[in-house]
Amino acid sequence: MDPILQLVDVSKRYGGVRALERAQFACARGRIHALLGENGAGKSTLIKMMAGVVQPDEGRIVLESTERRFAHPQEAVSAGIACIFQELSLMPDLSVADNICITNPTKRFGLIDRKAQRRIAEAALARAGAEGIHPLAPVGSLSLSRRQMVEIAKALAREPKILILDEATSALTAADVERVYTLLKRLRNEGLAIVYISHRMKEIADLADDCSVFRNGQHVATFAAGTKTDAQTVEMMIGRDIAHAFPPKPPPRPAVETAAPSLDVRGMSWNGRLHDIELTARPGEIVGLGGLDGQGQREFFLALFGVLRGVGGEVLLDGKTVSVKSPRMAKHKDIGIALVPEDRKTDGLMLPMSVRDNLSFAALERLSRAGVVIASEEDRATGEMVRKLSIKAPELGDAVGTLSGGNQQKVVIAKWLMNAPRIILLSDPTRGIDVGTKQEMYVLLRRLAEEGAAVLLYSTDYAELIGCCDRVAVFLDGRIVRWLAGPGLTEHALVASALNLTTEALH
Amino acid sequence: MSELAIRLKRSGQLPVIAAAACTVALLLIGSLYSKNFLSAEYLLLQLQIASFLGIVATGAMVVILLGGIDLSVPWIVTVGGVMSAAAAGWWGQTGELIAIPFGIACGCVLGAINGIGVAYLRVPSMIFTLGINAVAQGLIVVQTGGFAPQDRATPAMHLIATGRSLLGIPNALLVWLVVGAATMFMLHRTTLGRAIYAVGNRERAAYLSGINTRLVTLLCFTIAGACSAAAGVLLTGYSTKAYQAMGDAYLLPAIAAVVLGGTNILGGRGSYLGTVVGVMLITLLQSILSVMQIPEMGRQVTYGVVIIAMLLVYGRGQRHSQ
Amino acid sequence: AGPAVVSGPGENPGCFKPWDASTKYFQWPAKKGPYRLALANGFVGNTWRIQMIKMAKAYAATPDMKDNLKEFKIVSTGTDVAAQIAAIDNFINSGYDAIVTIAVNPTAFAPVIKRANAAGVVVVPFDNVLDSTEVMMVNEDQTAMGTLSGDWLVKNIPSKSGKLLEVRGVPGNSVDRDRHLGFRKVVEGPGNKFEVVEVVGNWDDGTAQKAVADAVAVHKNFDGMFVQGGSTGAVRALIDAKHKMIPVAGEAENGFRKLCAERAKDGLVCTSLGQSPGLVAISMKAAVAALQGKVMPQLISVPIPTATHPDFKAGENYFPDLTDNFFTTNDFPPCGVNLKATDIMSKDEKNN
Amino acid sequence: MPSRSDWRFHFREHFGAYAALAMFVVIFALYITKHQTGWTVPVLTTAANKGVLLAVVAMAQTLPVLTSGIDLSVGMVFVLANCLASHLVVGTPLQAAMGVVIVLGVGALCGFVNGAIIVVGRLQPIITTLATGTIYFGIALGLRPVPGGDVYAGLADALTGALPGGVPAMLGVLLAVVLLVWVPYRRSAVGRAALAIGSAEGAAYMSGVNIGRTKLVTYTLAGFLAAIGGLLLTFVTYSGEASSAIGGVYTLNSIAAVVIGGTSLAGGAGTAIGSVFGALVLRTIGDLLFVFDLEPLWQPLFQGVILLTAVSLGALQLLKVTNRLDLFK
Ligand SMILES: Nc1ncnc2c1ncn2[C@@H]1O[C@H](COP(=O)(O)OP(=O)(O)OP(=O)(O)O)[C@@H](O)[C@H]1O
Ligand SMILES: Nc1ncnc2c1ncn2[C@@H]1O[C@H](COP(=O)(O)OP(=O)(O)OP(=O)(O)O)[C@@H](O)[C@H]1O
Ligand SMILES: [Mg+2]
Ligand SMILES: [Mg+2]
Repeated sequence: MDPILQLVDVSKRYGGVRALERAQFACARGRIHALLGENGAGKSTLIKMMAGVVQPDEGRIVLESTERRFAHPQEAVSAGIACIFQELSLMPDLSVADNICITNPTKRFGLIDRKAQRRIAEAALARAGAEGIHPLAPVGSLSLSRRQMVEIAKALAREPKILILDEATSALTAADVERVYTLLKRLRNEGLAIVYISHRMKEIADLADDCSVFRNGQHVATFAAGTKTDAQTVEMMIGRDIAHAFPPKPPPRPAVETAAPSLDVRGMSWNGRLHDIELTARPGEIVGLGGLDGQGQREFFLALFGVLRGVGGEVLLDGKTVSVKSPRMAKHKDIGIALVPEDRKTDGLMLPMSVRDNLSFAALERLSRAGVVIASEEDRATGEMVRKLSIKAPELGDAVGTLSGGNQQKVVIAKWLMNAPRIILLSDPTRGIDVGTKQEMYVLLRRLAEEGAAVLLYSTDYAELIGCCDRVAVFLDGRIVRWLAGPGLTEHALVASALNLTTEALH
Repeated sequence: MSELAIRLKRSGQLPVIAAAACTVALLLIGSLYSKNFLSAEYLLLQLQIASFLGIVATGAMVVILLGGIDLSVPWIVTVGGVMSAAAAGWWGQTGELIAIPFGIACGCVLGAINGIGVAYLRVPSMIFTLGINAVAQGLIVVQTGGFAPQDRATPAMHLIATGRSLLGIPNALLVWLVVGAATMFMLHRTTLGRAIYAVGNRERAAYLSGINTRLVTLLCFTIAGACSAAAGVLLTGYSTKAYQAMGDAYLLPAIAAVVLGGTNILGGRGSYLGTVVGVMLITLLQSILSVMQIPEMGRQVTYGVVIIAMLLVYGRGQRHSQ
Repeated sequence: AGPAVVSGPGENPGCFKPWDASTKYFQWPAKKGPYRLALANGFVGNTWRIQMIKMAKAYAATPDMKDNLKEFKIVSTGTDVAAQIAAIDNFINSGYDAIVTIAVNPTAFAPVIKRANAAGVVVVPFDNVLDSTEVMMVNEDQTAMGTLSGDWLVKNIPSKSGKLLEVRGVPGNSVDRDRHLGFRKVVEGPGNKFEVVEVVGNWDDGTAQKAVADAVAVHKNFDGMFVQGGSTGAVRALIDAKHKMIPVAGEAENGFRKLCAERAKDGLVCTSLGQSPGLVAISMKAAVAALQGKVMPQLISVPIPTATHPDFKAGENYFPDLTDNFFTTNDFPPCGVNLKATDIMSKDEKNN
Repeated sequence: MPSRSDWRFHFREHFGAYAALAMFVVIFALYITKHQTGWTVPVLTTAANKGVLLAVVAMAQTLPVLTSGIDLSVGMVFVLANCLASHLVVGTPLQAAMGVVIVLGVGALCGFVNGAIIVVGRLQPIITTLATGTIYFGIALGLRPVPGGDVYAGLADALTGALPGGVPAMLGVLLAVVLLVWVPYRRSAVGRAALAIGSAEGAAYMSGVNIGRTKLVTYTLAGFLAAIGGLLLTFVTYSGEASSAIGGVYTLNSIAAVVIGGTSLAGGAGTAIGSVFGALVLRTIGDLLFVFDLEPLWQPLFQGVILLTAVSLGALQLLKVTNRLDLFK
């Protein structure tokens, strides 16, 4: 089995940061090769090299036994390498067809041949199993999950020999994940070499033929899938052993059951997207929001947080009706709601600003007098948060954009904890976060609950809902279709209710 | 050497140092033409004149930090000048007392309308402020044409703009110092300052952090209006009279000064110190080119070339592969 | 069509004075009044223009004019030359009888004049006049203004040597060029050994003031100054810099004349001459005369209203109570244009 | 065979342009009905001569804006081309034709320099073009220290007159520019790449779009179009003038036209056709002064208020927003 693509002793530095250090990688036709490693291990950097987005400082890239240099993504594409990047590479204002054909435009008389382009786009969408997407729809109007399908179609339209997916399934709905699985397996059988990055161990187990583990920019090991246990793999990745993925749930306490709900939502509806939602959360509870992606969970959070206009129904906090009109009101100490948005890069953080500024930003009212920030107070409070959440940042004055994804995520959460919220809404907070960090996050959530907050957790990861939440509300089409709790909270039940299968169908 | 360059770049002070170096170089070149370019008198005069631009640039910077741009500077400057002088004419003794605050207040109002248009109507600032500029011009034409207000500066305005009280330091410079210090404090020490940078970086994230971003935007444009009008008041004092189009010469130099000072034209990043140095550089450049009698053509070309050359030194964006 | 070229003398030569001996004369076919007259102005954002527009309105309301006018319309199009051309075309298309105008760009009007002539419309440019002998125009002699200023300065600097400061107008403008050339011709003439330092004042008080302040700070001493516009600011700069008072040849702004009168005792001697907004009235009058079929000079020279030290008289050639930005000369008795300064720029709302 | 939903997407994409067209039709109808002579060839020709100049410059401005850039030098390139044309587009027909080619070439060169500084120097377009604009103006001033010059009259008369049938020739020129420059650009890979850059530059790079080349072509074409505008100005005025005021007015109005034409300054979506109508709207607003009897000193205020209203009309769409995050796009 000869490798089709080989990276030999490649290194890459960003300023003083060592992203990759004499790393090795090779993949072969007809196999799915998983790349594993914690956040910042260098996986994305490695594939960016393959895709011509970054150039190695040293080392060689060998494609089909010839040494190559890709100075520009275009060159990699023409060499048959198609890549789906972690940060999607779609143009939201352009149509789906334009996006799919942007790299290799079909031309007639020097101009774009729209008919041919549309044919290609439709074919690619069909191949990716996303026939439902209209080729003229602007990508920006699609849901995240649909967009990722477009991204996959876009890669397929280039007829690649090597297909690289960097956390390409992180935002897919369960149904789409299934389609992608089928697709990838078919492509493998057609002889493509596939490189696959995911932080979900289950996906790796389902798909991969080979695995390569990276740590701190270095290649640790490559082995055939199934030859190592999960525990062994994780240990290779993070250099330590994770005994329990999830912290233990407290036994159902009668006190908690009877405690007045701190949050009580009655008949919430909005704009035809949310219908008659009834939900309560008590202090000390972690309530999960399940269901397929895009069933109104985000809108529900936004409605609670005062972002949406024209929300119907009633919200009670500690028994009192409140009407939250803006995030500013939501964070006010009489209300005390915090929202950790799902897209930390655009919604959660000001990337070029310092870690300190980001941390204290939501709580500045508490750290200032008459509008003047009290520097000592700010230093104390941010320092405390950094310690409490063990945020790894070299300097608090550094731009938060230079932190790894996991640490950025912690900053988003920490910035809200500084406000001592009573109700914490988390929208898919562990997306793209490695197992080690995830576990820290779960412990943190549980601790927050124990300290008296009501936590609402929306997640696309069933294991997380099951492992973390006391109760789960399953959303479908803007409604809560089922509550699951205790022993009834199983993956099977989650999937079934997410697809609204009847109870009979479960058996 | 390169170690030093990297440290400079990281500290964010490179623009300040480069612009300062360029300023000194300009003075040295000027001194080849006439020794008097290095005289205290000339330099103090430049500082006095720079104060007018400096105050306009302060407002421009606040708006640019926010990710906007204020093109209504020319006629808000005029409004500030004309209305402050007019107040003195309308209300006699009382008018003289409130002339300055009244002129600035008029600028605030127009600035606030800018803010409403940008923040609440969400019209791009480049366009809305252009419209306000046209409206301000229309108002002034109606006002001077129809009501012939007084346009003489009050003695207080004259004193502030041209007097030299403390150790021969021009009063105008003192005014700029105060405005500058207040701005620096506002930007770096207050919640409003934080919010300005945050909105400039990513308004969406700032909003979701519970900031009333529209109010912040409104405030910034109001501050900018106030700065422009205050500069108009000073200019009125300097010329001892207010007149139409007195602000025309301030829009582009103010933007250039802010950008030369290292503020990102797209918002979110920049230090006030940079703006100060940028203002000095622009003022000196204009003055030296003028006194050296470079023909207009040469002055325009030099002006453009210096801006581009300076920015190539430190204002370059990142490569795509970064 | 267009006017017939005839021989002089023309109508009312006291008012419509031909530019020089070679000026030709025009005659349009007489039309019966009253007429539809339009003023196509460009920019409005300065006091001169506002004063001009108010004068035009006031003059149109005088008994003299009122009976001759069926309609008088004023449109200001801003600094865009194409917009102004379109405005004039529009007036032509709508059948106006005569159009007076200040050209944004004086060289740009050849095609419009062609269309006006074809339609039998009288177009009268004034102030910023065209480089053309095919159209009737009204102006003061810009080159002569430069020459007069130069002559006066030379006369007032006995040594005929030293440093002169010349504050120029808006670069790229023909008025700036003409005044500059007229001035230089004199001061660089034989017998004079002046060093001329030139700065750009843009006809703007603030810009001129800054430029002069800079020039004084660097050159220290000047022996005379010629300012095209923004003279008030230029003199302010001298005063602020505590420069010794010198002969200054400046424009006709009220503020400048106030300073001249006030500081004469300190040695500030001035001559003040300039372009009057009252030109508009003469142009309107000329347009009406032309429509009536009178013989008109092609280029009408309006005398340059001058006031020179020691003849500054309050209430006569300057007005302490009026704004500094006011342009002092408005009345032209030989033409029967007798609008009083105080009437035009007073606070009286009837005027607006 | 386009289905109904295809039309829906098409309409959504070009909504801004249609809105500008509607606004233009309304204002122009108002103008014509109030006009003393109304819908006649001279009136239309006058309007076209004035409107097309700005329309072409607005098209020039649209291209960089689509890439989420901006070109503050369009007005100055316009003036430079005007000054150059007043020197070169004279003499025999052949010489004049050569002159036209050179003028357009210089315009394209100015645009290319802008693009090169932006791409190679990695500077922000807004400040780059602000600076190069003053340089181009300086050169224009060198070419025409005072207004003057001439132009080949045959061509000028033909282009500023009316075609047989009464259609203003300038509209023909505009149509030609749209068909020969804009349409091919928009349909080419480069044009789409420009939109991709405006939509998400990083994503476009990752998708293998050649960013540098696209921007170079775009800015060059912007310079080229601005030079066409300057050339047309020369045909309207028969002369050249280096006026910074005119440069400034055209630059700012071109941006306003782009916005009224429905192109977002954030880039990524929009069309030059919308900008053309935006420009015509702006010009007709100016013409309203002519048909309404306004106090002369109130005219600037009137124009300012109408401009402000026109650019604020887009705010009506905000009423539909139910998710406040949509405000922050
Ligand atoms: N643009 C950049 N600038 C500076 N350093 C970078 C940049 N991108 C990556 N790095 C560095 O490269 C290292 C590897 O990053 P990379 O993105 O490859 O990690 P990863 O393995 O993909 O992590 P994740 O699982 O979170 O995606 C990081 O530790 C970081 O220090
Ligand atoms: N501009 C930068 N300068 C310096 N270091 C950076 C920069 N950008 C990223 N890094 C480094 O890259 C590492 C990971 O960055 P990266 O952006 O790949 O995050 P990530 O872990 O991949 O998160 P995610 O999976 O959510 O994308 C961090 O350790 C950080 O130090
Ligand atoms: Mg990664
Ligand atoms: Mg990464």
